[in-house]
Amino acid sequence: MGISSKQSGIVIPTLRQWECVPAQFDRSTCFEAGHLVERNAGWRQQRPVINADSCTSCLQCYMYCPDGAIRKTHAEEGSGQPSLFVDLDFCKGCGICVTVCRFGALAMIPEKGCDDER
Amino acid sequence: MSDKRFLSGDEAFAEGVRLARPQVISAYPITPQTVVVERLSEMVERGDLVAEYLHVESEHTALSAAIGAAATGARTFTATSSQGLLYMAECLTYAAGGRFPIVMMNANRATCLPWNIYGDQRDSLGLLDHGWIQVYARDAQEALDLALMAYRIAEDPRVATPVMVNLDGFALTHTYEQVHVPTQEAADAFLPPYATANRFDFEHPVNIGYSAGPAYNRYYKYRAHEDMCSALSVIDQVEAEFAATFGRTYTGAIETYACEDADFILVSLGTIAGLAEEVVRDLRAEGVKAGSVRIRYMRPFPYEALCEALSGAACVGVLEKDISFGAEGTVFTNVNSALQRAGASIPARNFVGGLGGDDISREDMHGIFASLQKVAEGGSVPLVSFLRVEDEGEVL
Amino acid sequence: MIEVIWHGRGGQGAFTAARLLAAGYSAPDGKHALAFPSFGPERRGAPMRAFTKLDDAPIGDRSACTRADIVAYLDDTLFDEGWDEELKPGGFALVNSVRSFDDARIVTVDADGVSQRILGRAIPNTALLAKLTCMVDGFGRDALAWSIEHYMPAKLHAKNLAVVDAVLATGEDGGNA
Amino acid sequence: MAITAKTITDDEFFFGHKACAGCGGSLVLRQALKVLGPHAVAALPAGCMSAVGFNFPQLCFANNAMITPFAATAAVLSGIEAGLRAQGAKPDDCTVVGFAGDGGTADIGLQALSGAIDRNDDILYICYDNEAYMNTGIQKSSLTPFGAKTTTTPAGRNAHGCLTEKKNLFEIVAAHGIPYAATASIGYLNDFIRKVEVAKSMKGTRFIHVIAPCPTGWGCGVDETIDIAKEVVDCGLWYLAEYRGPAVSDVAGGFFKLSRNPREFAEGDAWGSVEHYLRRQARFRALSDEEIESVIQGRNATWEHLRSIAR
Repeated sequence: MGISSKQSGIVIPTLRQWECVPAQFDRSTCFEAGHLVERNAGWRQQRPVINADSCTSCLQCYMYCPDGAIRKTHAEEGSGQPSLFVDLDFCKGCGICVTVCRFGALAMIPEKGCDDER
Repeated sequence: MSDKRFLSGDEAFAEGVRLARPQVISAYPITPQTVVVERLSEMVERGDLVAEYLHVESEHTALSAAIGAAATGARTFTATSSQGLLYMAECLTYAAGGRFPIVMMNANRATCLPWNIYGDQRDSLGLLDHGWIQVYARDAQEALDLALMAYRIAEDPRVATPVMVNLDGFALTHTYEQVHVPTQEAADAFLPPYATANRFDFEHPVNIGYSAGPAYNRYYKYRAHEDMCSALSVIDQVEAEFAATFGRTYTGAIETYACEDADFILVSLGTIAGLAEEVVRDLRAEGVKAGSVRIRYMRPFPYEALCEALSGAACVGVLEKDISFGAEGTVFTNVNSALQRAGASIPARNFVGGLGGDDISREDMHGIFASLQKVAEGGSVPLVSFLRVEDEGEVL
Repeated sequence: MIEVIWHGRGGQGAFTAARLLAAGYSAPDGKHALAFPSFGPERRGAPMRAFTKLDDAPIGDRSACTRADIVAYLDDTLFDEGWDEELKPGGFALVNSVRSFDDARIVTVDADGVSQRILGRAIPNTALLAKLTCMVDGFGRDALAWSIEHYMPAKLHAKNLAVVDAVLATGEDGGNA
Repeated sequence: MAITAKTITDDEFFFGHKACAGCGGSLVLRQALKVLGPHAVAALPAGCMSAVGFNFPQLCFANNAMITPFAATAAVLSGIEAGLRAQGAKPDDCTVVGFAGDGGTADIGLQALSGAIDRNDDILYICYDNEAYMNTGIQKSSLTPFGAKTTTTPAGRNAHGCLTEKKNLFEIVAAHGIPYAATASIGYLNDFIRKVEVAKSMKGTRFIHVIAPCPTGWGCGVDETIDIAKEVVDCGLWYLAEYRGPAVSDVAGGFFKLSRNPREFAEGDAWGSVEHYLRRQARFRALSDEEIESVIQGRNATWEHLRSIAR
């Protein structure tokens, strides 16, 4: 089941290996939902980084991201606050997260030169 | 197993739709289709037909709503005519491309301008390329039977293509005749409920009707073409089952009359074939070897069957209520293509008549056969002639 | 083939008459009929025509009749000069009229009078159909009664059958009612 | 219970799409679908969100979704709803929801929308308004505001962009007596989410008109989308409101309520003023001071009207 990530248990369109077999799709325009075959990482010239020390988990960046690319990690047992990370496969680097953060906990840095540049 | 009733073509078709148990009907009235939607509304009101009836505000919405309903796996019906068909034209491609087995009745009617509500076939013939199966009925009985068969053909997973059932405006839609109306039990035995994987699914959600770029688009079009071609054999199978259930036989994509040894064969569509056959009978009595072919299915086009029926003729005529301006009648183009495929060098002539509801008389029909004889004898007859159009300058 | 042309005004029931004749005639297996109006929008009061074709074989020609065995007029005011141009040789005109004509080809019925008396309104079609039972082989009183019972609203059956019988009671010789 | 940032589902139903960086419309879909949940069935006409949302084999909706003919968003929604109901296949928590742009709603799709409202079909229609035909490359729609430069309302010597006012779509929809209609802005996401929740809880036709800036068409930074969507509300050129029709409000003519009713608007070129809002966008660059003043006068007249009809 592609759209439900096994690890997190949440429903989300998910990258998968896909082979083009026309007979599997050519008789209708009806296909499995949430079927992703490409990342959007290549759109980015800069990327957001989260300073965990300043982050209050107010979730405004998570809420306002048009791409849903600010993701929550599941809170550890007993801790009420989720921590956040940037899904660099799908972040387009628009910077909205930085502008909506009232705590200065996000900043954009150039994509060039990042170790895991995609 | 059936009840004999005196019905118009529209009423007969509505009975057929009732027996097919569509779950969603969305339609907008237009002459001469209107009686169908009136009867269906009454059936729903009485509870004789359990369906959601959407009173939509246009033909565009009529077919769009049918597409939405079809995407949920519901059996759907709509009906239209003429300008209404043209108004929903863009939706035809959505329905066909989505492979939604919608059945639509079209009351064949002239297209504007001049404004005209009477019968001709320019509305549907102008839309042959939009991916729908197109079938033309000759009488009210066939119209009713096609309502049932159309769902079987459309919903066959090998076909999965919408079907447009065409009834000649007024000459069929508004003419009353005796019709055998099957029982619901027999209809249910012939037409099981619609089941498909091409639908929304709450367990395994789907995306339907997406876009597909150049790398993929061609596969969809290729498959649609292949499936439409193979629909010819599905039509035969469905008709065989229909005959076994109801005892009425249909003859596939074409219907022939006295063609076996015919020298002069007239090809036509819809109700006018009835008159052609009567004239063939008269001519045969006079010793003229005439024959008639009625094309039932314009899409898929019956190349092989036509070649077989026409291959022995000395001259072929195509009588149609259509003209593709600047070219020739579209049926004529298709028939010539069939002859060319067979490598047959049979002369053929196109007769354009019945436009805007104009009568095609017995005398007209005799004149057409006389022209075919003239061609066979080496005489000169224009490739395309308009019936009943006097020479330029003549005072009418 | 027997062809009938009906002349009436929108709302007078000419097409209903065309249908009732055709339905009754073709009810038995092996009999065929077509009934259709002059095509197009019907406007109340405007002159209109309807057609009935009856035969022992399926009828292929669906075009309007130009000459008929019987030309029926639901309205006397429509019966005018040139009426015989629509008649086949040996054909009859059937006219809803109280006039008398010095022409054996014209049959009259006071359909308005009969229907006014029995139905309370001048709806001449069943009275004319009653006369036709004397003129069309295979369309007798039983066939007409069957048609009325199957193709008219139930509340109209008894009174229309009364109209039929009132017309027939005046003589089955085709004479004027 | 009201959905908040803390309680909204982690599920993402519109993800991996190819919308421009900073696209306001995609946030509309993302958040609305999160509110509506996995059993929402979405229909989208030809337009930005269908073009970026499902381009086979990249299919970005995790829920059931389909494309519609451009003019037919509401028509297809009606069909889907009728089809599910006819088969007894509609889950209790299923919302049949459409997402169409300003052109797809206020122009070509208005007839079908009116028809659906007339029938009171049980559907939710969300218009994401980016004030022009963006998918085809920024052409004027009837929701393009006065003075906006588009490729079909160029700003030159004779005309400074769009010469017509933005069509009053909200009041046109409300005039049908629709059970629920609302305006919203992605700059006020909590308000939008609340309105989607309200709509979800109701039956019959529901309509939400949400302003969703398009950095590409408006000529602003990709990171300004949210700020500009706030400012359009704060400067009074867009208002947040709700309408409940006579059948649900027991008020003849329906019940109209402003969700925000600022006592005064910022003046001059301060943030939150009309001038600041307009001047920060390239599409309004050609406007003269006099034209901006006329926009302010128009804004004032609109608010006088709004305050007179609000309860």
